[in-house]
Amino acid sequence: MKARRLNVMEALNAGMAHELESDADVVLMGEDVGRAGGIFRTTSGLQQRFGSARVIDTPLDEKGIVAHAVGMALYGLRPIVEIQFSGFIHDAFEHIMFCATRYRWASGGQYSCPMVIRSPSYGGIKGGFWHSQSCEAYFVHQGGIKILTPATVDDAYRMMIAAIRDPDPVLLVEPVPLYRALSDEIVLDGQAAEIGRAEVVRAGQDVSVLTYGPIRHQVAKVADDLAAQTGIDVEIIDLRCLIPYDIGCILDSVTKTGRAVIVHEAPLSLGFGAELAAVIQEKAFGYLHTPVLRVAAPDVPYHFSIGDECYRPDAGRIRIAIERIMEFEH
Amino acid sequence: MKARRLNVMEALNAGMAHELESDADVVLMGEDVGRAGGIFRTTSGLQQRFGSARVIDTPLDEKGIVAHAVGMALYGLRPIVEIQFSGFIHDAFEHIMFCATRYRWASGGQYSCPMVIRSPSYGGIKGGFWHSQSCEAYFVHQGGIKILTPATVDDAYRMMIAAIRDPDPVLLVEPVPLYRALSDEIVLDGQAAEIGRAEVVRAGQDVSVLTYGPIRHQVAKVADDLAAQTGIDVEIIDLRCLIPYDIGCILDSVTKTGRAVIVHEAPLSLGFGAELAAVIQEKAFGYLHTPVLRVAAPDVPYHFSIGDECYRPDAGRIRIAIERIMEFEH
Amino acid sequence: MAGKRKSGKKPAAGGGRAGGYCPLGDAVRAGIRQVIDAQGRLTGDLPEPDLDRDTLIRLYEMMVLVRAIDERGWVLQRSGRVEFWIPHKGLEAVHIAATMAFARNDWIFLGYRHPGALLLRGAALVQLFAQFFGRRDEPFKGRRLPTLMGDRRLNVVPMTTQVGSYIPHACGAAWGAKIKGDDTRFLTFFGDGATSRGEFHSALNFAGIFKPPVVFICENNGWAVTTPASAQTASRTFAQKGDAYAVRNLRVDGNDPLAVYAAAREARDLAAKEAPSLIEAVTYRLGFHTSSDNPDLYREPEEVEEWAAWDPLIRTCKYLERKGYWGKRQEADLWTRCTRDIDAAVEQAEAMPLPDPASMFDDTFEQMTWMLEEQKAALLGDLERCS
Amino acid sequence: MAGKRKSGKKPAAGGGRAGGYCPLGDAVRAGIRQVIDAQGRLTGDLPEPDLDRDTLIRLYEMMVLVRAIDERGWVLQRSGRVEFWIPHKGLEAVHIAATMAFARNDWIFLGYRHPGALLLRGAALVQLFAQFFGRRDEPFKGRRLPTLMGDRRLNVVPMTTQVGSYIPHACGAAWGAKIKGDDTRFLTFFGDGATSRGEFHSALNFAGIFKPPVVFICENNGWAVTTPASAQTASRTFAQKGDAYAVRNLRVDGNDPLAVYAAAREARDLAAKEAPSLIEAVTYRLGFHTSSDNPDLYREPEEVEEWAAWDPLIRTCKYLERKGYWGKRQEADLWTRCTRDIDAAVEQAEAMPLPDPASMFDDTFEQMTWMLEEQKAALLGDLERCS
Ligand SMILES: Cc1ncc(C[n+]2csc(CCOP(=O)(O)OP(=O)(O)O)c2C)c(N)n1
Ligand SMILES: Cc1ncc(C[n+]2csc(CCOP(=O)(O)OP(=O)(O)O)c2C)c(N)n1
Ligand SMILES: [Mg+2]
Ligand SMILES: [Mg+2]
Repeated sequence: MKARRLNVMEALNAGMAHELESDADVVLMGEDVGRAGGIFRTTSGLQQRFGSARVIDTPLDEKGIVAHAVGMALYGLRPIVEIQFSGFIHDAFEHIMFCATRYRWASGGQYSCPMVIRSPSYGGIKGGFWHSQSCEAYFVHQGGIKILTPATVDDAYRMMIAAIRDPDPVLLVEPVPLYRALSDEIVLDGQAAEIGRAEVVRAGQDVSVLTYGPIRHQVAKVADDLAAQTGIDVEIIDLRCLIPYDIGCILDSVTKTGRAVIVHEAPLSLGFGAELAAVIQEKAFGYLHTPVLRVAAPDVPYHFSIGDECYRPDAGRIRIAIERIMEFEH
Repeated sequence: MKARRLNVMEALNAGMAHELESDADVVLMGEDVGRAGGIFRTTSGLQQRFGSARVIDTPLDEKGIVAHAVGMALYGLRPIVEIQFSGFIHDAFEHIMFCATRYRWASGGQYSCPMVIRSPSYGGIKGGFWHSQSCEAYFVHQGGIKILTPATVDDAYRMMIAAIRDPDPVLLVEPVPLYRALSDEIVLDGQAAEIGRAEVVRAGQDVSVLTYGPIRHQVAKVADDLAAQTGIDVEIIDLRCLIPYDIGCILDSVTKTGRAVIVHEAPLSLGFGAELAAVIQEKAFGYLHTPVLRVAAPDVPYHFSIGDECYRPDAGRIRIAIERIMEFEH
Repeated sequence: MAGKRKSGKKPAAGGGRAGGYCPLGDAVRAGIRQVIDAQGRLTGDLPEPDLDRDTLIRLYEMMVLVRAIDERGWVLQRSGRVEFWIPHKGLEAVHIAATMAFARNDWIFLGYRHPGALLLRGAALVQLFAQFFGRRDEPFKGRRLPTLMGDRRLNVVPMTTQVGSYIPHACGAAWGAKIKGDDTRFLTFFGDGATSRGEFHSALNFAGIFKPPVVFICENNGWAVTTPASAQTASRTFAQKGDAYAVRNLRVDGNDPLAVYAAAREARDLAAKEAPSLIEAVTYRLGFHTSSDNPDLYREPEEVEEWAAWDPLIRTCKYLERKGYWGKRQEADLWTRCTRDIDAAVEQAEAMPLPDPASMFDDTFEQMTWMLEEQKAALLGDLERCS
Repeated sequence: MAGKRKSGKKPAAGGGRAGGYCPLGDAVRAGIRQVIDAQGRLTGDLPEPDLDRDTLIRLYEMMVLVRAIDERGWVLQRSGRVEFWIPHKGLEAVHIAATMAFARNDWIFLGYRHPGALLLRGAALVQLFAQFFGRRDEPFKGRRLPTLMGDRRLNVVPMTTQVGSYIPHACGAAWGAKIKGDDTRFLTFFGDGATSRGEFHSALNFAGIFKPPVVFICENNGWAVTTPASAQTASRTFAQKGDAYAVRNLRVDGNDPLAVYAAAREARDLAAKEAPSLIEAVTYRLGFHTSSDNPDLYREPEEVEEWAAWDPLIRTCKYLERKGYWGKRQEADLWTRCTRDIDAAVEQAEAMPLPDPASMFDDTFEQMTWMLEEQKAALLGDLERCS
């Protein structure tokens, strides 16, 4: 099979197309996803190809969309639902967290809800606080849902496939700022990503940076700069999955470097970094030379006119945290 | 003023009555709160006393209840809304987290939403997974709401008053299992609790146990037992407020004892303990003899027939954690 | 809600009101369709459905069994053997007759007052009681509150516990069947209170647009805990809410199993022809809301009395007697049998084991994550150490 | 939606359809109330409202100003000076006429296509442009997307951004005023798409029961992004949804400011008499959904053309001309004035400073918590160190 050059959006589209093609139970629904292919065009051409019974334009009702998908999933379909922006997912919170994730357990294993909730997330598109949200952390507590977040073309395609094939509900946290900005060669071979594996983006000896989402690319840049300018050797781990996260990979890295910085776009308090810091200090206590540090957005809404520049963690703040952890003295 | 003996429910009722009496802008609304005084009878007699225009029986619609209260608060009222069980709060998630908490900021400080959301929480009443939920952690991330949780008669009364008088939205996480089970003497003097202060329930030298909610009473029992049986001297802190939590009190304790165990009823992953552990290891790194440990419910739903016994953290598990942290070796 | 007292926001200050609580006596004026009256006589409104003797007897026997279960559940709860009880006295006709109107492989999404749906589909009594006792070997493995029933083998989906949240699940499942080209139809029951939730709105709106084969039955039993139906909405009826979504709708006498059967049957047929229906079944909760409730705080005894005269069991019994299908002997025998069967089921169910702590972790994901494995090991270790 | 093409789930495969898109030509049949026709002539349906010459001219001038703002906003966005733009071309009549029908101290909860509401209440043009440019010294301190406007000093509440979420806020605020015994009335605008959300259901249900002094205006502009109104619900009209809640309702021609004014005025008067209203204003979004949209993907040019013939500016202008209140000279002057005023506002607004990073932390709570103080200090320290 030949490699093709796709951007993230096209890779997501290809992943959906592959599954729509190979499994008649897969359906796709959401606001504007059909005829026009979604407001980002992530679903372009899919209704034309698979028909309006399977690629469905819905009313403007996030709760209704997810709740109906829950019913479809109970019946045996594998719905993919698009929430137009993750900022509008909250209306469906009950149905994601306390319906989709509960039917299996609450029915004694009789029913299940295999479904994918696509949640376009992250800042950097001058979207203001509703169109730049990173709200994945809300879905971690009581963890009945898998949470995947691709930050490469390969992951976009393969995580989409993995999410659709998974027998349980999956939240796919999509990187809006990378939709068109990032492209890469990929072979569209229908291979699913493995759920629960982190990726060591860069091996290093001095400090582990644990991150996920588009900001991974800023971290990589900082690491290269630091290596060139200061000799600090950063190991970068893209978590890729929050539930379940890859504890083995994290501990291998942190016990090696003795230092961990967590970077995410979501706000600090009870962001996913809190869980990671709590777990790392518990499981790797004896190995840590320094406390685990977190780089995150503050606990305030995403600012429209200066948020992309000052609210979202950036290379500067990531670098400062790494330098700080390297200079740490008891 | 003479002290009276009240249970927690009566103290909450007295707090509401005091504010309904002294501030004409205070209103109370929710399912069944009026004529019948709520399914727990926490609001008994209030409609009879303050009339059905101010103590309002609403339709069965948590989203509608909170959303209408948001509008009332914008207009200048101080609504108290009752969610019948915290398990039903999720439908109102968007309006609590992204409306009530956002109007002030999003309007550049022009509008505000002073309102109290009463969320009867915690397990121990054989309620199964919808009627035993501890879901306060969901409201911490992006922290635009204050979170108070009383576990004594005094706090029930005074936190209710503090919450109603606060100029911003407050989530009042009420201890259902203590409603009738705990009573105490109290002077109904209309004094509000101070928001943001923890309580040192028991001073000790060896290990700090940070907790909140009804389980504080089990922790106290364990501490007494341990003191008597093993000589381990436990310091207990009832956090009382999650946003803002009392960092001074926590750090004073942990830097003194060098050991911290966090105990809560909510599930482990991204429960409030995660944030505390992350912050403590960061701010008190040099003082810690051991990692911070967490005692929490597992990340599964609250089981009906064995949940009160095996799911909810109990004295046994709390004691084991304390013993473990005292025995910790690098 | 026409014909009912408007207790709404300002409840009538107790007593004095003779009658006017129950609209079934004036059903035509209230737009409520009926087959039989309080005495089991044909009213001439809806035609008598074409049901044979055995079926009618089965219908009645099930209603009695369900009543007997309620009585027993109540006693078990009051004596502390069952933790919690949700009564269904007076509500037997709606769910039993509607279930009979559907095929065995049609799906039902039910509430918490509908044991007859399971029993009609073949669930053993002991299975129900095992659920009430929270025992290990019932479909939900003891995980859920008593009376939250269901069983996949019987195509009965367990309730979500949040009132009304499952309405769009039922609608979505029906839509799924339509997409798959299956012939399955779907039935869901929910209360008057449930119509206030956004889920009702979502489901009816989607149903109007996508036309899945679903029948919504709003069991208007007069109350949502302490809130009268008249305070739940200002709409004259619950049925007419269907108009807002172009969903076919009607009101039936929910204490008349023949009317419910006729309406449900017709709706089931239409469902396959792209016409979902909303049926408001006007009935009355004769019992408490739950075992934690105290109706004295919010309703008049006269109201309960007036409705008790329309008890679906009495009406159905009289109808059968009129037809010569039933008599005093059968009635006595039936109650004896029910009592005996329930005795046996209770004894057997109560003796069953409780679930293991380890089982709390099962059925979270198809394959447990390491996170839960670790939490499970830690918890079991702690429990071990404590014991 | 009567009279509109049923593109719904299966959109008509492009082209060929001559006419039939715009129901305003056949308003009576569609139950749409009108004062004037496309030529500005009285139709004889609704009576001509009693508005004096100055008021009518003010109405028209505001419509033109708002149109000119839209044109400028578009250009500013396309040239990268404004980040984002939500057009309101074609929608001037609804919000401007309705705002005029309400008193200055009545509250308005608006959407994102309603600059006229603020301008009528006295906001300076430069304030609006400062908001579009995200500048520090506008009411929201640069925090919000362009066109999400509001100003407490003018009793105009800013939109929540989630479509429809503010409908119950408006209803709740009105209820609050009723409880306080104030005479304030409330007006809210939302789209056809917004009616699908649970918030619409909640608000209408509460409004029917508690009767707050609120007027709901559903601005049915034919589309919710790429979704036609005919696919939003199967209901024949949006207005009739009010019946499900016993809320008074009607449809008006949303491109006829006189009809909107008359309906809004009457509704405002009734609101104080315990009758909230739902008004469906049938109109059309002539522009893109937002600057990120591409209507070629989902709608026919013929549809836009047909609606353009009903442009509210043209109709109003013709009406004024007929009355002898307006002529070519005034028209040219007005546009010149608008352009000049906008030029000045743009220049002034663009020169204003952006917000300080520190200001992100303001207005979270009345008193900032230590948590935010600490995060602020850390962030400012980092920014300092980076610069
Ligand atoms: C979302 C939600 N809110 C509140 C409750 C608590 N609750 C349980 S039953 C009930 C009343 C339901 O009334 P209705 O829908 O009429 O059904 P009925 O109990 O009368 O059968 C309430 C408020 C709940 N279970 N779910
Ligand atoms: C809850 C929510 N879901 C989705 C969106 C994204 N969105 C913005 S405008 C819009 C369409 C709104 O349609 P309508 O209510 O008819 O208003 P119009 O844009 O036509 O004025 C959508 C889907 C949103 N802002 N909020
Ligand atoms: Mg009911
Ligand atoms: Mg629209």
